[in-house]
Amino acid sequence: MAQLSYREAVAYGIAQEMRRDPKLVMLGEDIAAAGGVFKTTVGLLDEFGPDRIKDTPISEQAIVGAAMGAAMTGIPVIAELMFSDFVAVTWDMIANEIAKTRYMTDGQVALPLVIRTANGGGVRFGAQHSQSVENWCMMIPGLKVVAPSTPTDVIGLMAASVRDPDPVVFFEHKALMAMSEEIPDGEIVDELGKAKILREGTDVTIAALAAMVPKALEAAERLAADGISAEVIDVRSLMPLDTRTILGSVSKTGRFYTVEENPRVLGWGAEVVSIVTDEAFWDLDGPCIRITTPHIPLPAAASLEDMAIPSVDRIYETVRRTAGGSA
Amino acid sequence: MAQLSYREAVAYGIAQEMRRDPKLVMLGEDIAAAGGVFKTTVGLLDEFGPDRIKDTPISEQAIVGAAMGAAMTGIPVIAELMFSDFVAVTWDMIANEIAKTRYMTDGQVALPLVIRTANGGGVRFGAQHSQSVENWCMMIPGLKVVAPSTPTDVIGLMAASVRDPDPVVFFEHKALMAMSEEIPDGEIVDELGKAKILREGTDVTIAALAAMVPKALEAAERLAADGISAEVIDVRSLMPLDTRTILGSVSKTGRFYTVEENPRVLGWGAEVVSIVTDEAFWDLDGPCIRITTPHIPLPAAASLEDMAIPSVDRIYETVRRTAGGSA
Amino acid sequence: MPTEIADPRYDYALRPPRLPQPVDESMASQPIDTDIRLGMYRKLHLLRQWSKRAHDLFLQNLVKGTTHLSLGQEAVATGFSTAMRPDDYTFATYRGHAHSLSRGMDPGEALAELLGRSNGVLGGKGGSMHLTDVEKGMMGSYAIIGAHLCIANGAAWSAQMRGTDQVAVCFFGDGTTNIGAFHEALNMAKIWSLPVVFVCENNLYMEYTPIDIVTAVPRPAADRAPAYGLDPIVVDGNDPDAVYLTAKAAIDKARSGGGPSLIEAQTYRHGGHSRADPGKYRPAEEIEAWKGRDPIPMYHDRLLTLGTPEETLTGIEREVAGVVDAATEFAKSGPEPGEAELFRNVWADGGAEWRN
Amino acid sequence: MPTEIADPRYDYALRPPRLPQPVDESMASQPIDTDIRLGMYRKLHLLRQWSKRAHDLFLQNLVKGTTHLSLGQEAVATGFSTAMRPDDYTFATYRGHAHSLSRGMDPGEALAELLGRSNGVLGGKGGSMHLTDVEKGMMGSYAIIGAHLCIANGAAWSAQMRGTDQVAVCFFGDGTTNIGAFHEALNMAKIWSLPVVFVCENNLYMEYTPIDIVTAVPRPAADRAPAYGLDPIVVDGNDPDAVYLTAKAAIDKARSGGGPSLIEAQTYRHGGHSRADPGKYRPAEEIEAWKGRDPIPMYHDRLLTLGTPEETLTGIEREVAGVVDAATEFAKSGPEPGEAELFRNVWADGGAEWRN
Ligand SMILES: Cc1ncc(C[n+]2csc(CCOP(=O)(O)OP(=O)(O)O)c2C)c(N)n1
Ligand SMILES: Cc1ncc(C[n+]2csc(CCOP(=O)(O)OP(=O)(O)O)c2C)c(N)n1
Ligand SMILES: [Mg+2]
Ligand SMILES: [Mg+2]
Repeated sequence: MAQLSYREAVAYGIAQEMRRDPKLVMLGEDIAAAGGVFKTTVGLLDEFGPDRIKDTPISEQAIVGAAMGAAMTGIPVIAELMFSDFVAVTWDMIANEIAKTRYMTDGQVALPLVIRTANGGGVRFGAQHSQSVENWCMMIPGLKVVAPSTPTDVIGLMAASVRDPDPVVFFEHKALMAMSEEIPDGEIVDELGKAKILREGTDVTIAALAAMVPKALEAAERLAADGISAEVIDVRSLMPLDTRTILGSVSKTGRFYTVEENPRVLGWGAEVVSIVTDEAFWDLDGPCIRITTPHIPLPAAASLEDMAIPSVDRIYETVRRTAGGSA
Repeated sequence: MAQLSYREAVAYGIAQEMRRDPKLVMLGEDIAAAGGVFKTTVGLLDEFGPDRIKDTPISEQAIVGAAMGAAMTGIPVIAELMFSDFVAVTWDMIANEIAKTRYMTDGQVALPLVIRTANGGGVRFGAQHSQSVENWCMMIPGLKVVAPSTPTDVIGLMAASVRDPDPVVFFEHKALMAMSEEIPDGEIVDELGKAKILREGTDVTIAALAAMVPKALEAAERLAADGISAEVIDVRSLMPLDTRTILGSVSKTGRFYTVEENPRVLGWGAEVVSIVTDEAFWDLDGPCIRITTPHIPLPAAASLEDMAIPSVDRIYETVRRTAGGSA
Repeated sequence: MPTEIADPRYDYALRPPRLPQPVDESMASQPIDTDIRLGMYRKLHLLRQWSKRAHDLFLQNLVKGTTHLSLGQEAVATGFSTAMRPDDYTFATYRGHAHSLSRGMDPGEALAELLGRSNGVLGGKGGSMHLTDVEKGMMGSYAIIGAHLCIANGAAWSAQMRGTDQVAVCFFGDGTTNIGAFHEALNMAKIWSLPVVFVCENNLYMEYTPIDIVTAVPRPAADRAPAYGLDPIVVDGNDPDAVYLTAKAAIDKARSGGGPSLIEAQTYRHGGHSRADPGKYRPAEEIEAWKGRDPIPMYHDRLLTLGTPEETLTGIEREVAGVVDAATEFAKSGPEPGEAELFRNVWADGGAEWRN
Repeated sequence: MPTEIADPRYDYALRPPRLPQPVDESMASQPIDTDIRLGMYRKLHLLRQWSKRAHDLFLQNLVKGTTHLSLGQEAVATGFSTAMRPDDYTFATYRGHAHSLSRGMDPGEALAELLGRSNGVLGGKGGSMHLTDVEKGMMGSYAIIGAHLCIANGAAWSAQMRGTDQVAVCFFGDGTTNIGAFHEALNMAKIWSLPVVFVCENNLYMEYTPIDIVTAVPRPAADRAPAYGLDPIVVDGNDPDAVYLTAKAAIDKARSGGGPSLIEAQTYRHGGHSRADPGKYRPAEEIEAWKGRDPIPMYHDRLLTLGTPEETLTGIEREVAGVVDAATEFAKSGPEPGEAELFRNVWADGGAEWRN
């Protein structure tokens, strides 16, 4: 057992996979000598050398394109995009090429690649360096999407993503980098498409992702003190989506909440809520409620950012106010 | 009154605005001499000359960037992106710059610009030239999004978009180009953010967009013959979203359907359904149902594309099957 | 609206024609094996006859959607594919039929794909703009400008890592040199010394717009080469021998670790940009002059001059005609794909499930 | 994991240093008005002292988020802004403080923005990376590499259409020359002959990576200029006079219809890339050498040599110190923005409503 931060878990998870598969390579800006701007790739250059850990120019299209071309010719690749906002600069490569090529070629082309990127806010970087863009990727058929909330999940889901034969967008959350926990010994391998019930409850179901997960758990703790028993689900994988776990929980509690960092309109919760209200309609005791960042660009000032992103207080109060009847 | 095709209505609507505002300019690939690949800009070069109708290189970032820079310095601009799939190539410019700049600068920068683009399938162009990407744009705070379904709406919404001081993404649908109707004389100016009830009904509400609108209407006709009275709403504007019209209709019918061409996951209907089930929960007589393209890239073959995109049959049968009880 | 104004700023057909270079007669004396030359003659014919057939089928409304033919540009695909090793990689654009066939894609499966049939090389799912045959080294046709230059880099990088000496050859048009991905790809190829050959088929037009109107330098590719530390290389794209020799030099260089090349092949498309385009924005004199530089009759003459009997050439033409007829039959007889195909191969597990 | 290996392929600090050019002494004799020179001296100091204060406030944990200082690079902003007309346009990157102040942005409002206060120039909503002051011609600081080159084109195009003779000047780093948008912007600027001046501040590093490792040509901007039909122009970015003269020439050319320029200003940042970076990936000798080419003492000496009395310079320094102190007070005293600001100005109607 070792104590590892989320930040360290990224390099740990990558190293585990690079040791396993000598073909696996990684490329990105400032990832080698500098160890990444979030220090998530520290040590990898030393262990795996400059041919497997490659610094690139500021050329996101070339980076992701190179990952695609290598992957389709037998080299599995991890590509880093420094901030998830930069997904936009190479969106054509991701949404139009990588996501569609297997289907368009009726299976001729396999794309075993992972696009890792630092997602989310809470660090006062402003509208162009703080976005939560998991919903951008979730909406594109052909992409898998994961967003771990703990160091152990980082390692396990990294392994699952690297080993998955399909392209995966892997969201590391900037606000979780310092979070630390004991991780198990030995190889850690998780599974895509599996949500996790982190806290059992009977009154309401709260589904959260990445940095919203610890907040949901804290809110659940406070709700418990008020006699509201909240089941908290870490969604973890937006694509594939573990609807079974979510629907199962809702059929038990009858009340469903999402906690989303992405801006409100067409956040990942919109899909989940649509599925829940379609398929668990008769189990619901009231409307599903999405607790999200408002539909605005993210502001830089600390006071504003803290108001924008769902807080423990907001989660607690929203559930308290609306689930009162069922408590 | 003149008979005008959807295709012709685009040029007609642009010309109306260019006559009104001598500052308004347009740029894009092959829009001038060639009149656009969809012939939606025919005649504009002749009337307004090469300084106002500008052919560009294949440089979508430069095109949209130039539109932004001109708009922020007092020149309203219409930028054409030939196919809406190419939105991806300049997504950074649209999602990260244009959408956020007014907010980030606390209102210092105004961006009166319209990005026009040919959206949607039904023309056997395959996965990279047939996408419905209205949901991509709808999810970005700071963008307005419209998608007209008739020639008259094309003209009126074009005027509204050009006159709007905020950036608007204007989706012209490829499959509707040949559709033709009588248009009223004189200036045609519509309003953003207004849905239209195209057919009144009492049993179910069907919300549709762009090329799905005529299909929804035809399905409603067939449902009527079966005794199911369907109210058909043309959503027209995804942002701002006319939730009042939709909620009003659902509170009357108790049954809600969307007909969407975008792939299923996080299609625009996910947002609308989430709102409806939240705010009209107690009015609903059953789950909301989204009739969408499956969550796959769009295939090229005619037989496959026809299966993928919602058809009149599919709409009719889905509503028939699920709304039976309330008929 | 006012009638058209005859102004070359408006009406590109009124601009001065851009005429082809004369044939470089010295090419005839280049030491190229007769077998190779006859192979190239056959390829030229295959690409030409197949494309004409595709056009016929379009006119018969059997090809839906869009098609982008390479009529007139066949010498580029012919010369390059002949210089490539079977395990080398080709990356092409939507105008990728010639490149696909030249790498050995089955003409019937290619045609069936255009017809949207399930016996198409992509089961009908990709269509005309996406022909791909990984087994033949045809790594795809890409329909959005720019991306595939970056992807070709990746294949070259992979070959470098795997130590296979494979080379990636990436074809694109003159208009493509103005997109951002071109710049990123060329820079990365050079700094990583990738075994990739970038081939700009300069046919003077990006769709309906003359390339010089939208490009800051006269030679869209060659004049950019130094910006990536590369030599400017221009070749007569209508001369199979010239293309073959230039291709061979660049591919050999890449294979032996010498890094990337950027080649501008000057050529012309006989028809319009895509199916419905009559190509009227081009000066008539220009079209005529370039049709006069058609690579096929030129090469026919060269082969005769070099001593190939006429009947050998006629034999090749007839054989190809048979292949194209058979391909047509194969394509027309294919069934339309159905629901099984629709949900096939979104994911590696063969299906389209995205939830449990 | 193994300990670090001392290999210059890995550890960039072990590479040979890239040293600055010696000062071009002939600049002292260039006919530049003393007023202009003194104005530049004041600007240098303002940018320097203000930035140092921003750094102090960061160390005091009052500046949250990130900041990118221009310490060492002040001569570029100084020379250009001095050559610009008040109604000309500036476009800058996240490293935009110097450019903002040099165009006349209020130092207090700029600092308040870094502190996330509602008296910030953007009400606290933009932050350090987005300083903008449209009234002063400071058209924005852009935090994602590349886009603003295209946007600057648009402003130049607009000036061309409006016939105002305004010029847009667009600043960016060496690393930015490798992104696609750079290529698209330069090409479009040239073909439309836009009144725009592109200024690459080549400080030898893109974040933590030496520029030459990731760039196919030695001079990232200058060696690309011919690819856009432009002349390669290189200027000593640490000499305010040299920058001013080069800027003036390019701006005059643009203003008089001569089209765009691309200028590479060679400079160096004294500190790290952004707030937390100690800049250790650079050879110590290199840092020392460039600190020895600090534009401020050099310019101080030049002004003395040219006859400005020491006390004039000291007076300027003191006056600027007062400005920076006042700015600090102003910034610190600003309230934190609240809910009203949060929902303000998403749309032109002043609000954030997206539904009825
Ligand atoms: C990013 C992008 N923009 C625009 C298009 C539309 N388009 C298709 S082909 C073409 C012209 C390409 O010209 P060129 O590169 O010269 O190739 P050619 O067609 O002449 O072979 C354009 C603009 C596209 N496919 N992708
Ligand atoms: C598209 C994009 N990729 C990566 C980054 C992250 N990033 C910010 S600054 C920077 C380095 C820029 O280097 P340069 O252009 O030389 O400017 P400098 O910081 O030296 O002024 C990088 C990679 C970004 N902001 N945008
Ligand atoms: Mg061309
Ligand atoms: Mg730099």
